[in-house]
Formats: sequence, structure tokens, C-alpha cells
Amino acid sequence: MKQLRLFLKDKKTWFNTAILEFVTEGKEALDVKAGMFFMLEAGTLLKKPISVLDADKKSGMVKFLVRRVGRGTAFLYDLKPGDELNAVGPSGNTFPDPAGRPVLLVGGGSGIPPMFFLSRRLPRGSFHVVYGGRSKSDIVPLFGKSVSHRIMTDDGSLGLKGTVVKGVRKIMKDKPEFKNALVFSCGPEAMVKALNRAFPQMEHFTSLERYMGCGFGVCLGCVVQTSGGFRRVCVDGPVFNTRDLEWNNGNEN
Amino acid sequence: MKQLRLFLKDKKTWFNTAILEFVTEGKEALDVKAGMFFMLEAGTLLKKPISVLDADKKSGMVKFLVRRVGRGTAFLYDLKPGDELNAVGPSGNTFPDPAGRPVLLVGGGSGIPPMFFLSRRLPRGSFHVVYGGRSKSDIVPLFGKSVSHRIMTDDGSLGLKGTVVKGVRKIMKDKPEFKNALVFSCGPEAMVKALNRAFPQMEHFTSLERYMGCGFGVCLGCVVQTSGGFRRVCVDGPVFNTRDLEWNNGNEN
Amino acid sequence: MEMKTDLGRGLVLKNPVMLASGTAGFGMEFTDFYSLDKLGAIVTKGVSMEPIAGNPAPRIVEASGGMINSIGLQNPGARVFADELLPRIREYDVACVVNVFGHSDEAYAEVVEFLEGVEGIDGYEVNISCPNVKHGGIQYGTNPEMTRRLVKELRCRTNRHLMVKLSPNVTDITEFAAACEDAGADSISLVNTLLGMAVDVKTRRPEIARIVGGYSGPSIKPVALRMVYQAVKRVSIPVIGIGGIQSAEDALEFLLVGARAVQVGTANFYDPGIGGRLADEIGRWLNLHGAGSLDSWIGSLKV
Amino acid sequence: MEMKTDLGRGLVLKNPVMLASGTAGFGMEFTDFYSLDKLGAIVTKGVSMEPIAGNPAPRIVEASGGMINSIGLQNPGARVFADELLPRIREYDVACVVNVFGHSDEAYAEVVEFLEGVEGIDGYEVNISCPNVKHGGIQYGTNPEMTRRLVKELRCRTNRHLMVKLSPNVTDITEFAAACEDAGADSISLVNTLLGMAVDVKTRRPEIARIVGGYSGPSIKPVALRMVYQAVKRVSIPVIGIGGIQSAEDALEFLLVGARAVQVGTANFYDPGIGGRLADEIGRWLNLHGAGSLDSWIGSLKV
Ligand SMILES: Cc1cc2nc3c(=O)[nH]c(=O)nc-3n(C[C@H](O)[C@H](O)[C@H](O)COP(=O)(O)OP(=O)(O)OC[C@H]3O[C@@H](n4cnc5c(N)ncnc54)[C@H](O)[C@@H]3O)c2cc1C
Ligand SMILES: Cc1cc2nc3c(=O)[nH]c(=O)nc-3n(C[C@H](O)[C@H](O)[C@H](O)COP(=O)(O)OP(=O)(O)OC[C@H]3O[C@@H](n4cnc5c(N)ncnc54)[C@H](O)[C@@H]3O)c2cc1C
Ligand SMILES: Cc1cc2nc3c(=O)[nH]c(=O)nc-3n(C[C@H](O)[C@H](O)[C@H](O)COP(=O)(O)O)c2cc1C
Ligand SMILES: Cc1cc2nc3c(=O)[nH]c(=O)nc-3n(C[C@H](O)[C@H](O)[C@H](O)COP(=O)(O)O)c2cc1C
Ligand code: FES
Ligand code: FES
Repeated sequence: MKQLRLFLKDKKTWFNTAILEFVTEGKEALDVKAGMFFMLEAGTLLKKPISVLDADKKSGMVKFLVRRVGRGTAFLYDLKPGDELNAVGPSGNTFPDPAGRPVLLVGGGSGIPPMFFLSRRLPRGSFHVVYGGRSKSDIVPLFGKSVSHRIMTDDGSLGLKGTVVKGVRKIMKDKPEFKNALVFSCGPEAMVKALNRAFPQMEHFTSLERYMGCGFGVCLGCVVQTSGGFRRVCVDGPVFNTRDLEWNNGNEN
Repeated sequence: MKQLRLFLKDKKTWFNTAILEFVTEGKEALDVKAGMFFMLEAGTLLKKPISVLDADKKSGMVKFLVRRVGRGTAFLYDLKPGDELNAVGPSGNTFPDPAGRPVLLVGGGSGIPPMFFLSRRLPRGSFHVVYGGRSKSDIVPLFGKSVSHRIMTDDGSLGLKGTVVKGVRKIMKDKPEFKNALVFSCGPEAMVKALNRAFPQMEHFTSLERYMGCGFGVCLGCVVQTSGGFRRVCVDGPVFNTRDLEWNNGNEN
Repeated sequence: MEMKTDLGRGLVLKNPVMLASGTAGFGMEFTDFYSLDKLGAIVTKGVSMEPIAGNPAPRIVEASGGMINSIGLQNPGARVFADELLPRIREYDVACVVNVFGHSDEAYAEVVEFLEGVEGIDGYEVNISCPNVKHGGIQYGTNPEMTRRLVKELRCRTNRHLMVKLSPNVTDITEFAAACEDAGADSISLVNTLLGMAVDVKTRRPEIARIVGGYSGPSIKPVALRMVYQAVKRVSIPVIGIGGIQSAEDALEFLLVGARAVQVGTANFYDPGIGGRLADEIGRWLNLHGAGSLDSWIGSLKV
Repeated sequence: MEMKTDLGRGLVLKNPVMLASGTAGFGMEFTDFYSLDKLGAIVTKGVSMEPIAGNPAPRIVEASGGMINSIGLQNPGARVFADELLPRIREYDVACVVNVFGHSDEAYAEVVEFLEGVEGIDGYEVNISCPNVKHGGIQYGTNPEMTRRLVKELRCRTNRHLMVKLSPNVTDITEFAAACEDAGADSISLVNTLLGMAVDVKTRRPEIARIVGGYSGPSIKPVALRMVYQAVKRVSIPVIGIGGIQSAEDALEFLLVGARAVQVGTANFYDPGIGGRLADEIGRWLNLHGAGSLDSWIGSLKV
């Protein structure tokens, strides 16, 4: 974990989403794995957690995908090449090693970065991506033809019409080797829960999102209730085995 | 008084001072006189009072001279052409009509704008400018050769070495018609007081600076003690006859 | 969208937007920016029977996303108010609530009695919470018994709407809310300023002459919102929310936790047009988000 | 520049910079950013005898230039602290002040008694001001008699430095300061968080599960500074300043009004390296501005 300075080299936008490519001199901080994130300065008091989309330690490049939903993400979306940013990271754990098992990488909306990251690291043929959103504007064109991926939109404006659950079903039907796959997911909680309900037998790891105060384990603000008590999403996660998660946040209701 | 939007067209800097040239569509607000000011958005909660350096109602041009002394003025100093700004104004009274009497226009540091403004409106020959600062970097090259002006610096790095008091003395000696001149001043309070002490017989109007909350008369934050009680610098001033001023701010000491 | 809000005893505002005392003078400074008709009400600068000169300068400073002031209730006195200032407000279709202040029970009573003889006043806001005077003011606002006594004294002197403005500088705001209700207040408004301080490390001096002053602006909103929420739960008279409001969303937050109207303070200084826009913006927001009416929005927080 | 500061009863810090309780865990999260040797002291997260799970989520939210939290004193309990956490802090040359908490006089006494048997503790900070628990905590912090009684109970149980942390949610902070001094506290630290609230107008829900939480960060600095100033005038034991500190200037302001040390809280979250830089920056500033020493700066406000 380091404090580092990022320089925006390039920016691309897709509707409300921006892909930001930074370079940094703090290259040693770029030893990252899928699911890890940085806390980025965002014009707010607290920094904002954003997953690494891609990184290259050698060149000092790190990419993020940011979806504009509030003040902080709008600040990031509006950055211009040449702008500088303070960052803290990397933080977080990562997904388990599939150890040869096939993996379904399920990403919803701005939850796609860890899945993209994994798609660049896992052996071809060992995984299949399912990328869902409400409509075309949620689906950033990240994946080339050579990467097996299926796009799902609620309104059918891109890919298949339907949710990622339907997408996963279809893949399992078309490619029986994925019947017993691991599921790695990141996206809205409703999506993650729907996956769990639909495929209770599958081993499913998900990267959670929580409002974060510090991003390095010290504020105890980002907790999630698990079978082992409250865990910090920022350093004990963000990746959890869904089997261990209790979704009520510790609230009585 | 209006809320208006300013667009920065051009910026020049001189050490810690910037000259900002804006254009606005709120042209009717540009009916201004020397001493009047606008409250400018400055990255702070409260807007900052800045005197009009020059304005042209027809073209919608308004110029300010800003000296970087704190957070708000640094924000203004750092603006780039193309930037937009919220402003409120114009506010304030102006200097009395000299009605033919000769006038000494005495400006210290960032207090020069009202003097410059006057120099552009008063008949040639009827006035003489005295422009003082600590050193060369305080003296923005505003005045052309054709405008009678004398520059004074504490360290002698530009113009004559000495204070504006010395400058005024020199002018009165060289040009006896100014012996009985009106004094119009704007600058640090120490300068204004020194002028008053040195030339007690002269009629002396000064444009005061006070920390301002609103700039349009409503917060009662900017008061100065006068023989007639507290007066608001923003709307009852900023120009006062120094005869009426009590300098203790209403404090007992 | 129906924007009317009823504060009780005949004080019905056409919309919930009021200008807060001391941040709106006697209204005239805003007429360059908008017609006062746009407002639900204007609360005047604090008026005492005799003129008050106010505190020495410097009186204000920006600090930490808010500002600190120690104006010290400078005002021209009740007679000048009645003769010269009120008539000009009355040219507009806006409720006029007079913020009143005194150094003792008697002084408060005196100014209210005098104003009872003046027409065109829609209600009083009793300022028991000014931190910037040595006597009166905050002494009342931090002592529930004094508050109760004062409100009773004033209640029996007027049939006009009696609003009491509470200080946030207390351990338990609900005690004061309840004391006001018990003593017959028609409504309570909160919060006044938090006591705050700022110093200049370069000069080693306090930023304002009186050292300590009243802290207001966006930074105090979370504290204000909490107190309004607590007060609403405790009393059944209307609560008016004040503190850091600078947008329709801010106002909607106070209404959501149960305030029946809001007052805009410090924001008037840096955004003089806000009072003219806010009611429209609140209405538009409610429409856009499918809230049936202002009334159904008020207090609809889901807890 | 001599940066030592003496807080009494042997608690001498090599510099006036402390990390505030609950914003520094048990120190280890910062060792990636700087060596804890750089600090004057670290105050641990509140420790109770038994582990506390803490409050449901969401627990934090940014609001109005500050943040609101309701962590609810989540901690692993005094035994785990003593066995696993303290030894790691002791690897550094930094004073360790343990923030202690209980739901009753007995519970406070129990944790202190237990810790008395543990070596390597430089002092206690008694948290009588946590707004985020139903019992204990703020009940003490808003009742001077309970405060006095508790401090006496603890005083007779320890010869270590006893610091009491005060709540700002009170009418008169000096009452509490005086009660602590009377009862034998060695120092007082203030402020803890202001009670605050934030709501989401889109969901109509409170932003944090417990509805009301503790407001901290830059926005509370003017209130904190005022209370520190008032407390310093009232008592002669050392006062430690806390609230919104995020720069050397901020720290210098608290020292200027008389604090003998400062604690950095929320700023640790968004600027994790601050604790490693602050003492040097304070020293440099004092040098640059010709202040002879830290001691001569402390309390040198010209009023
Ligand atoms: C570990 C981790 C990794 C993340 N990675 C990414 C990433 O790679 N790219 C990315 O774009 N975002 C990512 N997020 C989410 C991102 O941090 C939030 O969207 C951001 O903090 C919101 O801040 P804001 O100031 O823009 O909005 P706020 O002002 O905090 O919130 C604005 C509104 O948006 C809502 N909101 C908050 N978060 C979300 C959300 N995730 N989706 C929809 N609405 C939301 C809030 O409830 C509120 O109503 C990640 C979060 C975590 C915890
Ligand atoms: C009617 C009026 C007209 C003005 N016209 C101009 C103008 O045309 N050009 C211009 O540059 N300024 C002008 N000023 C002054 C300007 O408003 C202030 O410099 C500004 O408000 C400072 O804001 P800040 O946020 O930069 O500094 P702050 O953060 O408010 O103050 C920073 C530091 O600077 C000090 N300081 C504040 N004002 C001054 C000052 N005037 N000189 C030196 N130190 C100061 C403060 O005490 C503090 O220590 C005018 C002021 C008034 C009242
Ligand atoms: C400069 C200034 C003067 C004020 N004068 C008064 C006053 O005379 N009477 C009063 O009841 N409140 C007065 N207040 C308090 C405001 O009415 C309001 O309660 C407070 O500022 C909080 O609201 P805000 O955060 O929107 O400003 C004053 C506030 C400011 C900033
Ligand atoms: C997330 C969080 C947790 C805190 N936990 C504690 C605690 O356990 N014990 C305590 O005495 N104070 C606790 N505090 C209060 C801080 O120590 C500090 O007093 C307060 O935040 C004000 O300082 P700041 O504005 O610098 O944050 C906590 C504050 C925050 C923000
Ligand atoms: S965000 Fe602070 S502990 Fe996780
Ligand atoms: S600045 Fe507000 S009255 Fe002058």
C-alpha cells in the first residue's frame, strides 16, 4: 500500500462511463491482481474506491473504468489528459486460483473491471465472460472477438435480451464444460443474489462494493456481515465466497 | 446589482498579480464608476470583492486586477482563458466629482484599480497618479507615458525610492497646482493613515477594503466605524471621506 | 404542485421557503435579484426596542466551508423598523416574520408589545439563541426554564404566530423544543449558529474581534438536520429547519425529516438569487420524483 | 526545534502529534506509509473488556465537508489487544495511549484494571463521548456528575496518565473540563464527534443504518477550536486538541489557543501519510515564522 501520484494519459468515454489510463512513477504499487482497487482522489473529502481494470508494472500504466453516479465519479469522469491525481493503494484481496477449473466471469455494469482483468490473465478457453447491463449504454466495448463473452441487456439493445442469469444458463447449455464451473462475479448486489439463487450448487466468489472511508482497513466503515462476523470489504475482501456472506448488513430486519 | 456570468477572455500576469479580462452578456451590469466592485466566485464559500479596473458596457468587457494573497485570490490568479465565473455586482459608491479641482490619485499595491479607472475618465492634466509598492513586483505596468504618474517603491527597485507620501510631496513641489488638490486613495490602511497624517489639511477620500460576507449590504459584516456610527463598506462605501473615519473598528483599544 | 404550508395560528405560507434572520436584512437588498413575492416568508434581522450598534470589526470570516460571524444584533430599533422598513416589505405578497430580541424578559416583552400596535406583521420569531451578545440571547437558549418563562410571557402578549428560534449549542435540543411547546409557542425554528472560532496563525490573533462567533453555512447542516429530526419526534408543533441550506436537495432533506418549512441563511450571501429560485426548484424536484405533494413529502423519512 | 510536549504524570511526547482513537486502528495499517516512530503518540481504537461487534452497515457517509460514522466501538476486546496488538505497537518508539470504554462504571473499571496488569501502556484515554452506542459513552459525556464519578473511580485504579475525552455535544464544555480536573484526570482531550445526520432524498432513507452518527472532519474545526480555547481558559491540566486537523496550520491553530498536543482523526483516512509528516511540518513552520519553540507557541494567542 502506497500513496502515489497518477497522471492521466488518455481517456475514452462510452455514455456515462469513462476509461481512464494513467501513468505513475510509483510502479511498485502496480503489482496488482483482479479485484484489487485504488482509492482515488475525487474532489470529495474521502477518496473513492475504483477497481483496477488493467495495469502494467513495467510501463507504470494503470487503467480504470469509472461510471458516473455521483459527485466523486463525476469528478473522475471529467478529468482531462494531463490532470494529476492522488491515489492510495493497491488494496484488497483477489479471486482464488481456479486451479484448472473452468470459470464463468460475470460482470454487471461498472462491476466489469475485475472480470476484464481476469480475462487478460486466465488461459484462453478456461473462462467465459457474461457481461450484463440495463441497455447498450451500460456495456462498454472492452472485449475483442477472441475473448469468449456474452452480452446481456435488460432491454435487448445489445447482445441477448435478459439478465446475466439467463446468460449463464445459456452458456452452460451450449458448453457443458461450464456446468461445474466456478462463478466469479462483480456487480449490483441484486445480480449477485440472483446468481446465487439460480445456481445454488455452484461455487461463487464475488467482489463486493461498500461505501469506504479509508480503503486500507482502518476505519471499519465498509463492513459486511459474514458467517464469521463483520469483515472489512476493503482488506478482508472485496472478494468473498458468497457462501459466507450474510446480506442483511447486520441490520435486524 | 445583478448575478451575472463572466467568461475569461484574456489574462496577463505580473509577478503575483494577474489582470483578468472578462466578457459578459450581462452588459447592463457594466454601468460602473471608479471604486465600484464585483463579488467574484473564487473557489471559496463566500465570493471575493474585486474592484473594477476597467469596463466597457458596449462590448461587455470588464477587467480586474487581482493580487494573490490567499485562497480566493489564488483561485482567480490561476484561472485560464475560457473559464467561467459567477459574479454579483456592481456594488459600492464612487469618488466625488472633483468639479474642476486637481486630484492626486494615490494607489498602493492592489489598491491601484480605482485609481487606474479614474485616470481613464478624468480630464488629462487634472490629475496626477502616485503608485506605490514595496518593490518592482508590486507595480503593474498599467500606465502609459501620456498619463502623469509617479512610481514609488520602498526599495527603489522601480521609480523613486520611498513611500507615496514622499511622492505626493514631490509632486506638490514640482507642480504647485496640486498643493490644494483633492486626494483620492486606495491601498493599505497604513498608507492611507500616513497620507492623512502628512497632509492633514487636504481633503482626502479613500476606498476602503474590508472582509466582506455578501458585498450588497445585507450581512453587516464589513462595517467601519465613522463619526456617524458603523457604516457598511460594501454599499455605504467603499469610498469615504477620511475625515469621517474612526480607525479603531469599534474596538475599545 | 401545491406548495402551501401551514405553520399554525393563521401563518400559512404559500411555499416553505423563508429567508433566515440576519441574512436578509429587511428584504430590500434582494429586490434587485427577484421579487419577494417568490418567498413564503421573510424573517427580519433581529429587532430590539432600542437601536443596537453591534460589535466591533472584524465581524465575519470564512472558515472550514462555513462562516463565523459576530454582528452583535446591529439593528435600527423597533420604531424605525415599523415606520420605515416594514412598509416596504408590505409592498410585496410575502409573510413577514419579525425576529425579536431583548436583554431581559422585560425587554423582549417591550418590543413585542410595541410591535403588537403595528399592522402588517405575520408573526414573531423569538431569538433566544444569539451567541453574539453578552446578555440575553443565548442565556435563554441554553436554559430551558428561562426559555419556558420567556415564551409564556410573550404568549400572553400576542395572538400572532409565535415562533421560537433555538440554539444548537445545547446538550439536548428536545428539552428546549418541549419547553417551547409547553409554554404555548406555535412553532420552533432551528438551528441558530453553532459557537465557533477561527484564528490566524500568521498574526496569532482571533479572526474576529469578539474571538468567538456564530458558525453557519453548509458545514453545519448535518448537526442541524439531526436536531430538526430530534425536535420533530419530540413535539407536535411545526418545526422550521435551518442550517446550511444552499440547494433544493438541502431543503428537501429538512422537509423529509419533518420540517414544515425551511429558512435559507448564509447562502443568501454568496447566492443572492437563491430565495427566488428555491420554491420552484423544490416543486420541480417533487414533481420529477413523483412525490404527490409537499405535505406528503414532509416527514416521510423511512426509518 | 524542540518538539517535546509534557502532558503530565510522565507522559512526555517527543512531538505533539497523536493519532486519534478509531481513526488509527492499532497502528499497523499505517506502517506501509511511515514509521510510527514519527508520531508523538498513537491512541488505540476504543477497547472494551469483551469484544464488541459494532453497528450494522452502512456505517459511514461523507457529508458537508466532513463525514458521519456509527462504527459502534467494534473492537476485539482487551485480551486480544494485550496479547496480539499491543506487542506490535511496542516495536516502535511511540507512546501508546489506550482508549477505553465500558457500558457502566464497573465495566470501565474492569478494563482499566485488566490493562493495569499489562506492560507497555503509556496512558489511558477514557472515552466518555462515543455517540454510537446505546449505553455508556455519551451518557457520561453529557452529565458532569457521572463524568466526575467515573474519573474518580478510574483515578484510584491507576497511576498511569489518565486522559479524558470530552464530547462536544454539550451546552458548556468547561463544566466537563472542570469535573475531570477536579476528579484527578491528568489531561483532557477534545473533541469527539458532533452528533449529525444525513439522509438520501432519492431513497428517502437515512444514510447510515443507525440514523444518527458522529460528525467529524474539517467542517467541525471551528467548533472544536472554540471548545479547546474555552477549556484551556478554565482548567490548568493539559488540553489535547482534536477536530478536523488536516494540515500543519490546523494543528498550529489548536496549539496557539493552548492545546499541548493534537490528535489527527478523519484526515488519516484520506491522507494516510499525514501522521508521518505533521510533526516535521509543524517544526518547519515554527522555524520559518521565528517562533522560538513549541512551548512558547502553545497558548500564545493574542487576544
Ligand atoms: C472495491 C470497490 C471497487 C469499485 N470499483 C469501481 C469501478 O471500477 N468503477 C466504478 O465506476 N465504480 C467502482 N466502485 C463504485 C464506486 O466506488 C462508487 O460508484 C463511488 O464511490 C460513488 O461515489 P460518488 O461520489 O460518485 O457517488 P456518491 O455521492 O457517493 O453516491 C451518489 C449516488 O450513487 C449511489 N451509488 C453509490 N455507489 C453506487 C454504485 N456503485 N452504483 C450505483 N449507484 C451508486 C449512491 O447511493 C448515491 O445515491 C467500486 C466500489 C468498491 C467498493
Ligand atoms: C471593495 C474592495 C475592493 C477590492 N479590490 C481588489 C482588487 O481590485 N484587487 C485585489 O487584488 N484585491 C482587492 N481587494 C482585496 C481582496 O478582496 C482580498 O485580497 C481577498 O478578499 C482576499 O481573499 P483570499 O481568499 O485570497 O485571502 P484570505 O484567505 O481571505 O486571506 C489570506 C491572507 O491574506 C490577508 N489579506 C486579506 N486581504 C488582504 C489584502 N487586501 N492585502 C493583503 N493581505 C490580505 C488575510 O489577512 C490573510 O492573512 C478588494 C477588497 C475590497 C473590500
Ligand atoms: C451574519 C449573520 C447574522 C445573523 N443574525 C441573526 C439574527 O439577527 N437573529 C437570528 O435569530 N439569527 C441570526 N443569524 C442566524 C441565521 O438566521 C441562521 O439561523 C444561521 O445562520 C444558520 O443557517 P445557515 O447555515 O443557513 O446560515 C445570523 C446568521 C448570520 C450568518
Ligand atoms: C470512524 C471513526 C471512528 C471513531 N472511533 C472512536 C473511538 O473508538 N473512540 C473515540 O474516543 N473516538 C472515536 N472517534 C472520534 C475521533 O477520535 C475524533 O475525536 C473525531 O473524529 C474528531 O476528530 P477529526 O475531525 O480529526 O476526525 C472516531 C471517529 C471516526 C471518524
Ligand atoms: S474502508 Fe475503512 S476499513 Fe474498509
Ligand atoms: S459585505 Fe455584507 S454588508 Fe457589506
